Amino acid sequence: MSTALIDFSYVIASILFIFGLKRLGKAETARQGNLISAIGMFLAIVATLLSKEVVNFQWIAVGIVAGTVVGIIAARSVQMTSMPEMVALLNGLGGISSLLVGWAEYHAGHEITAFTAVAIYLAVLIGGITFTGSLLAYGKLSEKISGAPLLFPGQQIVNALIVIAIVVCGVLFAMDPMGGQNYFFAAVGASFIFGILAVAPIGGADMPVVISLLNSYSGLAACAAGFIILNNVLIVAGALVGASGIILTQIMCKAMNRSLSNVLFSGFGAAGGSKSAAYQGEAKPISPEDAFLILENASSVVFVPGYGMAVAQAQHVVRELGDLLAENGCDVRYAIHPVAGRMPGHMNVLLAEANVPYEQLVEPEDVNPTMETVDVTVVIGANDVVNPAAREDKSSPLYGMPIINVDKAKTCIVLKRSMKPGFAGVDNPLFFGENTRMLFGDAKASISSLVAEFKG
Amino acid sequence: MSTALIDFSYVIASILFIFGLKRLGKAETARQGNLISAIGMFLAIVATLLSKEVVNFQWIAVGIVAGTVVGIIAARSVQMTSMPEMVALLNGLGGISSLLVGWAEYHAGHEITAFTAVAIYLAVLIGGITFTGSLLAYGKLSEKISGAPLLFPGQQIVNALIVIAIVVCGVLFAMDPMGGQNYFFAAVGASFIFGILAVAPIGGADMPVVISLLNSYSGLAACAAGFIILNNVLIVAGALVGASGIILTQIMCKAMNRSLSNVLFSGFGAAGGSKSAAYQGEAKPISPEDAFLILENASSVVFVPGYGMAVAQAQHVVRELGDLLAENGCDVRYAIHPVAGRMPGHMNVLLAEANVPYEQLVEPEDVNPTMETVDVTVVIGANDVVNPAAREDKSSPLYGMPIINVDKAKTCIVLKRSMKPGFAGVDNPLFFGENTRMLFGDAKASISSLVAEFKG
Amino acid sequence: MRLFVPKETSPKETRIALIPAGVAKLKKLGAEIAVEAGLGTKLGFADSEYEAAGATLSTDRAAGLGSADMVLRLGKPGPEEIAQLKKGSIHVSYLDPFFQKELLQTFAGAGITAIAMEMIPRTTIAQKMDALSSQANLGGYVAVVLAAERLTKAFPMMMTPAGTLQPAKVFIIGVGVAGLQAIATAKRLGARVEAFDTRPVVEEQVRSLGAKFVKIDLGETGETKGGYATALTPEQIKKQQEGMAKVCAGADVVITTAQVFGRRAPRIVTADMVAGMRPGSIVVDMAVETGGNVEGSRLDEEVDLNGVLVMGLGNLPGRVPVHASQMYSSNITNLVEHFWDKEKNAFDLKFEDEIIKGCVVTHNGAICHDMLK
Amino acid sequence: MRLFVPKETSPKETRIALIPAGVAKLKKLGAEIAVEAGLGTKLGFADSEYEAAGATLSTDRAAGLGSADMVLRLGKPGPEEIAQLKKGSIHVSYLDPFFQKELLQTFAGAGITAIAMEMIPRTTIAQKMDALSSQANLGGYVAVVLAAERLTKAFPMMMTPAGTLQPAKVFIIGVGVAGLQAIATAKRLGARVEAFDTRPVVEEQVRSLGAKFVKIDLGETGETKGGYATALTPEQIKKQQEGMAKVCAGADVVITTAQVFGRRAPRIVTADMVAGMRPGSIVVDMAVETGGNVEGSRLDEEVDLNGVLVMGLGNLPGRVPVHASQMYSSNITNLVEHFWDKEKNAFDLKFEDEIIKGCVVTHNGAICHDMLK
Amino acid sequence: MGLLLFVLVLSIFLGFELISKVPSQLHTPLMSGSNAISGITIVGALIASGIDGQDQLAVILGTLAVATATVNVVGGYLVTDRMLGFFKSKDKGSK
Amino acid sequence: MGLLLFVLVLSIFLGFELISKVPSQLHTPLMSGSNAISGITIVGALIASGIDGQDQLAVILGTLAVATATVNVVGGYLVTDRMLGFFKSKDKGSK
Ligand SMILES: NC(=O)c1ccc[n+]([C@@H]2O[C@H](COP(=O)([O-])OP(=O)(O)OC[C@H]3O[C@@H](n4cnc5c(N)ncnc54)[C@H](OP(=O)(O)O)[C@@H]3O)[C@@H](O)[C@H]2O)c1
Ligand SMILES: NC(=O)c1ccc[n+]([C@@H]2O[C@H](COP(=O)([O-])OP(=O)(O)OC[C@H]3O[C@@H](n4cnc5c(N)ncnc54)[C@H](OP(=O)(O)O)[C@@H]3O)[C@@H](O)[C@H]2O)c1
Ligand SMILES: NC(=O)c1ccc[n+]([C@@H]2O[C@H](COP(=O)([O-])OP(=O)(O)OC[C@H]3O[C@@H](n4cnc5c(N)ncnc54)[C@H](O)[C@@H]3O)[C@@H](O)[C@H]2O)c1
Ligand SMILES: NC(=O)c1ccc[n+]([C@@H]2O[C@H](COP(=O)([O-])OP(=O)(O)OC[C@H]3O[C@@H](n4cnc5c(N)ncnc54)[C@H](O)[C@@H]3O)[C@@H](O)[C@H]2O)c1
Repeated sequence: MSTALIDFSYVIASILFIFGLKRLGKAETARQGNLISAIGMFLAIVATLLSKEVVNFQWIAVGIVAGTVVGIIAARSVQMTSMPEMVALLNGLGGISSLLVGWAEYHAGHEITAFTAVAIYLAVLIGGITFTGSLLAYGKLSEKISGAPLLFPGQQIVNALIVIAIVVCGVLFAMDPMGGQNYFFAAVGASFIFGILAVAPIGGADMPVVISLLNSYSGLAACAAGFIILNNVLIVAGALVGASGIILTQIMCKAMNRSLSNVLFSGFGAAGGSKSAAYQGEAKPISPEDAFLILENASSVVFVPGYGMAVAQAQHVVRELGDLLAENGCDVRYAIHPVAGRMPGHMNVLLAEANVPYEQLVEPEDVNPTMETVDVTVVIGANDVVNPAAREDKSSPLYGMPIINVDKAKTCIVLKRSMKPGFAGVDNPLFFGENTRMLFGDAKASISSLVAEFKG
Repeated sequence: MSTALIDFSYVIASILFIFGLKRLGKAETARQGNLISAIGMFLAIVATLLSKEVVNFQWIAVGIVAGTVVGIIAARSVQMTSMPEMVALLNGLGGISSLLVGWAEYHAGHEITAFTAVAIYLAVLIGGITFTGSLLAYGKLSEKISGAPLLFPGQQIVNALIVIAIVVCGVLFAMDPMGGQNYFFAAVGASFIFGILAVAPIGGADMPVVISLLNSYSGLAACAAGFIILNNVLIVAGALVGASGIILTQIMCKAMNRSLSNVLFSGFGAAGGSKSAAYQGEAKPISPEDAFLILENASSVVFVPGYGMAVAQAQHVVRELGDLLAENGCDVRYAIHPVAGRMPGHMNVLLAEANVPYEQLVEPEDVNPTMETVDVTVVIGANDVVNPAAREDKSSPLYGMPIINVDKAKTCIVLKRSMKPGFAGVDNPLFFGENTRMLFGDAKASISSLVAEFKG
Repeated sequence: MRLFVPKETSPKETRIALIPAGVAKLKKLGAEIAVEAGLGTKLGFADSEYEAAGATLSTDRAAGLGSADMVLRLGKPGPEEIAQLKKGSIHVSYLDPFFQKELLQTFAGAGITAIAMEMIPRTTIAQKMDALSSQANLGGYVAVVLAAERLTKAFPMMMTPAGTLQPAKVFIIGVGVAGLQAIATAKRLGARVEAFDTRPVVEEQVRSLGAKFVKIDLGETGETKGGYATALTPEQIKKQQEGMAKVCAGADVVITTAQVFGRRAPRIVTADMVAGMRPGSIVVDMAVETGGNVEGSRLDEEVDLNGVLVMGLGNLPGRVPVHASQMYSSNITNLVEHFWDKEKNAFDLKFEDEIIKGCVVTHNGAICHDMLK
Repeated sequence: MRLFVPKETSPKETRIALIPAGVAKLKKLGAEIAVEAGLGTKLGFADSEYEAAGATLSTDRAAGLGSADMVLRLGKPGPEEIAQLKKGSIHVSYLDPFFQKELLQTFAGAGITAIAMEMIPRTTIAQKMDALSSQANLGGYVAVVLAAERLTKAFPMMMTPAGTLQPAKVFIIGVGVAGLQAIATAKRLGARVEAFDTRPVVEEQVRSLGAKFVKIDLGETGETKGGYATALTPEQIKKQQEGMAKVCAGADVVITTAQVFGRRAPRIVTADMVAGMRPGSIVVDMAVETGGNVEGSRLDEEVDLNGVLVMGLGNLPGRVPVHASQMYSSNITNLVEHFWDKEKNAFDLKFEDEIIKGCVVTHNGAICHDMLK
Repeated sequence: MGLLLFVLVLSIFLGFELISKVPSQLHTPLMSGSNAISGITIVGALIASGIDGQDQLAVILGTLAVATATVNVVGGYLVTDRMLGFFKSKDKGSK
Repeated sequence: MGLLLFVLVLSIFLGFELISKVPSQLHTPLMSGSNAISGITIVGALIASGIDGQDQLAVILGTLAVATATVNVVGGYLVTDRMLGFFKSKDKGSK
């Protein structure tokens, strides 16, 4: 096959990957997207096999047959519930493959420029981290290894030392690739260790995010491999996976109400200490987009309307959001505090106007005992009636009034326009809560942005 | 400046263009986007001037100074209302510039491969079409030339002949670039003529769409020029403009309730004859996305609710959409037909529930006389009360009942689930109307998709 | 053509047949209109307003009736008044034709063309003249407001510091125009509304107002071509009653509107069912004028049956007389206008028209309507 | 501690102070409760229900009063009943303390600790015992339902084939709790609602119910720390009246709820303003019991002033007695519960508490409330 | 060549993705702004005009190309900026 | 080199644009599907393993690389497909 034809095949393969990825992100087209990207992969493989460089087929055949058999068996036998660990495992294999490609090219020993050397180094390094990191993630997820965060004293220092070592080795290696064999192997080792160290301190519950990040890394490794052999399709596909993987990771973090930097800089899952320090700090604002990700991921939501909902006349959009959440498989309730609003039954008038079914209205004493199992509470322009000071602070004028314990849910999103207090003029510690996020702005506008996110 | 540095500058310039374009598409960031893209352009120009190939500066200086002066004067002096024609003019200059680059490269007469020949041919061709097309568009818009569609008998045949000539010339030129000088100049001439012929039959009102399309073309011309001199930044920027220009054109078409193919294949603006033939054909469905584009562009909208709005319980989202339209600067009214629904005052109950202000409710006799000036009527699950047969068809059981003349507005969007008739069991010719688009589906779902489009 | 509008004779009638705005409309057609002096006084429409709109005032009722080519009124006339009418003239009013055969005979005998407002077909195009609809609509509203005024509880749900007030449960039986408006009004006031009707199409309409439809499986039921309910078999009625007794027992307010066109209203709520309701609850029988849906309801009375208040008040639309008159006036002028022949300057009895065919009950000295022969 | 709940003495009172659910709640605290036999009969609460909830029945009212450590009731007692009370006992009821100084003296003289339900502070935490709020809330609802029942028009807008019925215009003057609920109810029924109050914060609250606030520039106005309105200057009252006369003239229903804490209700709607209204329209004076906002309104009467119906019905919450009693009962039990000392098994008069400080009017033989001295 | 094709294809895809929903009042500015970008052909013009050893026609062609492209670029950016500035001040005014 | 950089940059931008709002139940399949794409490194493995004149280590490295990459690719696509198929049938079932 002529180079031009192969190039052309690679272009087509890349286009198929692009389409495939795009479609994978939408529920209706996801399966088709996967198929399209598979066709792209097939095309890329066939084109490569037909290229002039590839002349020895026996070992290729061995590798492909072995890989295919294992791949099919693994995919067939895996339980639906263990999919995430399966993905971790596969991802690790992708990483080691990139490492091997880098090694093989290094070993093949053509004249290696500094540029190629850097590429090799990166492919090996990222591949190695991906490999051991993914394996560990697999172990934690499948509970072959304890899912608990693993911490040891001086971990930060060790990590720092390894990073320094990696950088130094890299520089030395790039300056003299052929002579720098030792640096090369040192880097392989360091990457393995670093992969483990990076994942070890993270709890099992956060593994999906870690896998997604490692998946992005394995794309970057492939991309680096592409720079070694100067192959476009590798670069394109690798970069696509690398970039889209980062985005996906970010989305997943936000759905768990975590920040990406929290994940990127290790020691994250166990950083409980530093968090509580921020407790009485400032309120944490959130954007409607991020609030959407949290709600979209929730399986139980409680709305707590207050006077602000009335002022904003947000009842209709609230109902709309409630319906969308319910459609999304979420359990939705509206907790009405008896003094919410400015007249008895204020919330009832508005919610009845919006046709919220009476069955979905609950009183504080009924919802409070279940609050720990609620994923998200959405406080819509309520303030005094969700003030934890009424529960905890004996000096508060509200002390003793039963409130709705929105702060006890996994996440609490508070919609209001400012940090100003409510009718009773009392400050509200809820706003500074660890799990609280402030969605500032007019409640109607905020809710209707959330609705738009669900629709769009 | 080293080639690597120049390449790098080009990469940066391309990135700036990408960011710039993206930002230009959003109201809040548009101005900043323009600035970013201007910086990219400046960078690309400087890098080029510093490249080794460029050694003669005196004529460049002349060109740049002249161009800058003219550009500034033109930009300063143009009236706000004549912006579109200004853009047409500038676009034409861009086209001619690509043509000149192609010509110059051809004239420079290095050995020209078939590939380069094709690139030159395309640059010249597209540049030429863009040039004369844009000038004509300018003339029509500024009313220096009559805006009326210009048609002459046998136009289609002439067009076809020119296209054939262009293709034939192209093939012959590519086969023998150096000897094919005549074909080259023939192509230049043909492109000029074709540009004029393509735009002439289009009415003045459609000129913005035409300019947008020609803008996309001028991007492609730049892209072709990039292939002549094998310059990345030209290819990237040209392709970006070419592709995003097509999308923009499509958006503009949809906002006018026209199809892109209608624009792409000339003779369009005046194809009134063929349209009315389709009159009693089938109903034309529309997607929520496209309906949004129409509504977003409208400055006066009348909602006509009927029993279907009640069944769908869509009143709250309808109000929401109404509010969004109003915010968008649109005049919004709700026309209530006395027999709409299944009880007297049915629509009133629902709209009052959704807090639609009484002031926005109008009766048929008040809204009908103004119907010609309404951009869009949105029929929400109404049927009998908007049946034009009541006005026109003496044999209809509804004949004589005053209806709401939604069909007289510029565009009518009908929301219902199927083609089934309403309570009276009478078929409704409205659904087949020329300006009617059917938005099939549950009214609440459809409206709320529209709301999401506005928000997203 | 000379039109005359007499005052209503029934002391219970609070509505009137024509308001000044209607006079103006008829006047525009070219008709000559006389109204009996004092026609609208009790509703605040002074005689001077009628005059201003173009009517002549007549204090001599008999002369007015005798000289008119067309008489427009609301309630049916007594036989003595029919005798005063001009032969060949047209008389438009409610007539209750299925149960007033004698009156029809009198009309026929007097050679009067009688139009019964009840008989206007329920088609889309005839809506503007459909007084049954317009009045039933107001009746449905009034029924709920009356019930709310009498009930010892508030309708809406209120979650307050002094405990939660549960929303009142309202059960509407028979969901025609009146039933729909009753649903809408009760829903508005915040009640939890359930409704039942024998016609299956109604279910969607009930839901279109945000209320719940009570499903009772009755087997085959139907509606006539005109959209009216068909009568039920005795067995079906029993099933229905059993199913409904349960819903009634839980309701604070029951409103019945069930009618079958051309027959007496079906008896739906039995004494047993009433007995099964909570003390303090209310039953409004809107069909009381045609025989009543509720056992024990008495026309124009509010009966206390073991603590349950059974309201059999007639003429509910008459409790919002201003709006009811405005609508009836509009119906009747729309009718005149629809068939007015500008050339002849007269009401044109187009017997080929579905509406005329439907609503003219006597003509040329005979009862001419198919369903009444 | 022994609690006693006597029957209400006023013949106009339909409500009761305690329902069986309240008995059960008090019982749980450990209190001993006696109720006068027949307390809830008229509302459908049988004596047996009270017994089942844990109360003892007493047929001897005097003995009940005399032996109780705490008497819970709704209406204020006569002086003869105060004499029957045990010295040092606690008496909880409405007392109208600003205008019943003599009664307070009697209480003080008898050595009774009297708690006036009207004096419960309007703070967030005291809401559960705030009977003024709970009853005003129902009063606001009733006022609108009454007006709707009496009006000769329907409230909601209806665009029908028989013409468009314009929505009724309702104007609410004074937007406290009652006014807000009146707004909400009228809005629900589909009326076009406007409202006015002298306190500026109310504007937002009015809009939060979807109604329109009428702006009349009065210059400086205010509210007291407790959230009550301050009295207006004569000049301000005149300005206000001029502005309001215009709005009233266009209204179908005017409902006034204006109160100033501790004073007679301000006269807001003058005879002139009533005369300027359309015949057939209605004025509901909710402040009639404290002197009335409307000139010409008479307590417990519906007066026709030139075609305008001025309704001065007292005890509006008493027209939904079941819910009103449920809420009052809940308020009063919440009060007892809030200050119940489990150890001593007694009501604890914590004078350092803002609420007790606010609502106890006589103690230790003297009037002890600052505002009443 | 293969790489150039890659670049072309990727750019086109990117171009398609970049713009999705454009509010109608931005149609013209966006058109104008991207028109300015298409003035990138100036790079070609500069090279054509700046290389060594040209005859007179080449000079004319090159200079003309530079001049026209410059007008497109300079005019394009300025016009776009003016349009967008106009919107902004209008928005502010209305608030 | 310059061109490769272009390709890289454009691909990264495209990657960022391609995915925006992913419903939570698609998180895992999308991860898995893009993981399968990252198996593109198989192209490198094939070339490493298929070129002429290799010593034993090279053969081992190459074959291992091919095998692991193949598992990643084959397993990845199949697993993704299974997951997505599962959703579909569930959706249909509930309708
Ligand atoms: N129920 C009754 O009968 C009654 C009567 C009178 C008083 N009250 C008192 O009112 C209070 C009720 O508690 P609550 O939690 O409902 O209300 P709240 O404590 O008064 O708080 C309402 C909150 O809504 C926010 N808000 C206002 N407008 C908004 C808008 N357009 N969009 C978003 N947020 C908005 C305000 O914050 P921002 O300004 O920062 O937006 C405010 O903090 C209690 O203290 C109660 O005692 C009750
Ligand atoms: N006003 C009264 O008092 C009264 C009383 C009784 C009868 N009527 C009669 O009812 C008719 C009223 O006219 P109209 O235009 O309001 O209603 P209509 O002519 O009955 O048409 C309603 C349309 O709504 C559509 N629809 C139903 N459910 C829908 C949903 N969930 N989403 C979207 N579309 C939905 C239906 O089409 P699809 O099925 O294709 O969706 C239907 O064609 C008149 O003929 C009138 O005479 C009126
Ligand atoms: N074309 C139009 O615009 C228009 C306008 C108004 C009414 N209509 C139609 O006219 C028809 C009659 O309306 P109406 O309001 O005069 O009805 P109605 O007063 O004759 O009867 C009221 C309701 O009682 C129900 N009913 C009868 N027997 C019953 C039983 N045993 N149990 C329970 N329910 C029972 C009927 O089904 C009906 O819905 C309806 O179909 C309505 O849709 C049409
Ligand atoms: N904290 C809580 O939860 C809570 C609960 C209920 C009430 N409150 C507060 O208690 C206060 C009193 O409420 P209320 O319902 O008892 O009020 P109220 O019955 O004492 O007075 C009714 C209304 O009449 C108004 N008014 C007085 N003079 C007027 C005049 N000349 N013209 C027009 N309007 C006039 C007052 O401003 C008030 O709004 C309010 O501030 C209310 O917010 C607080």
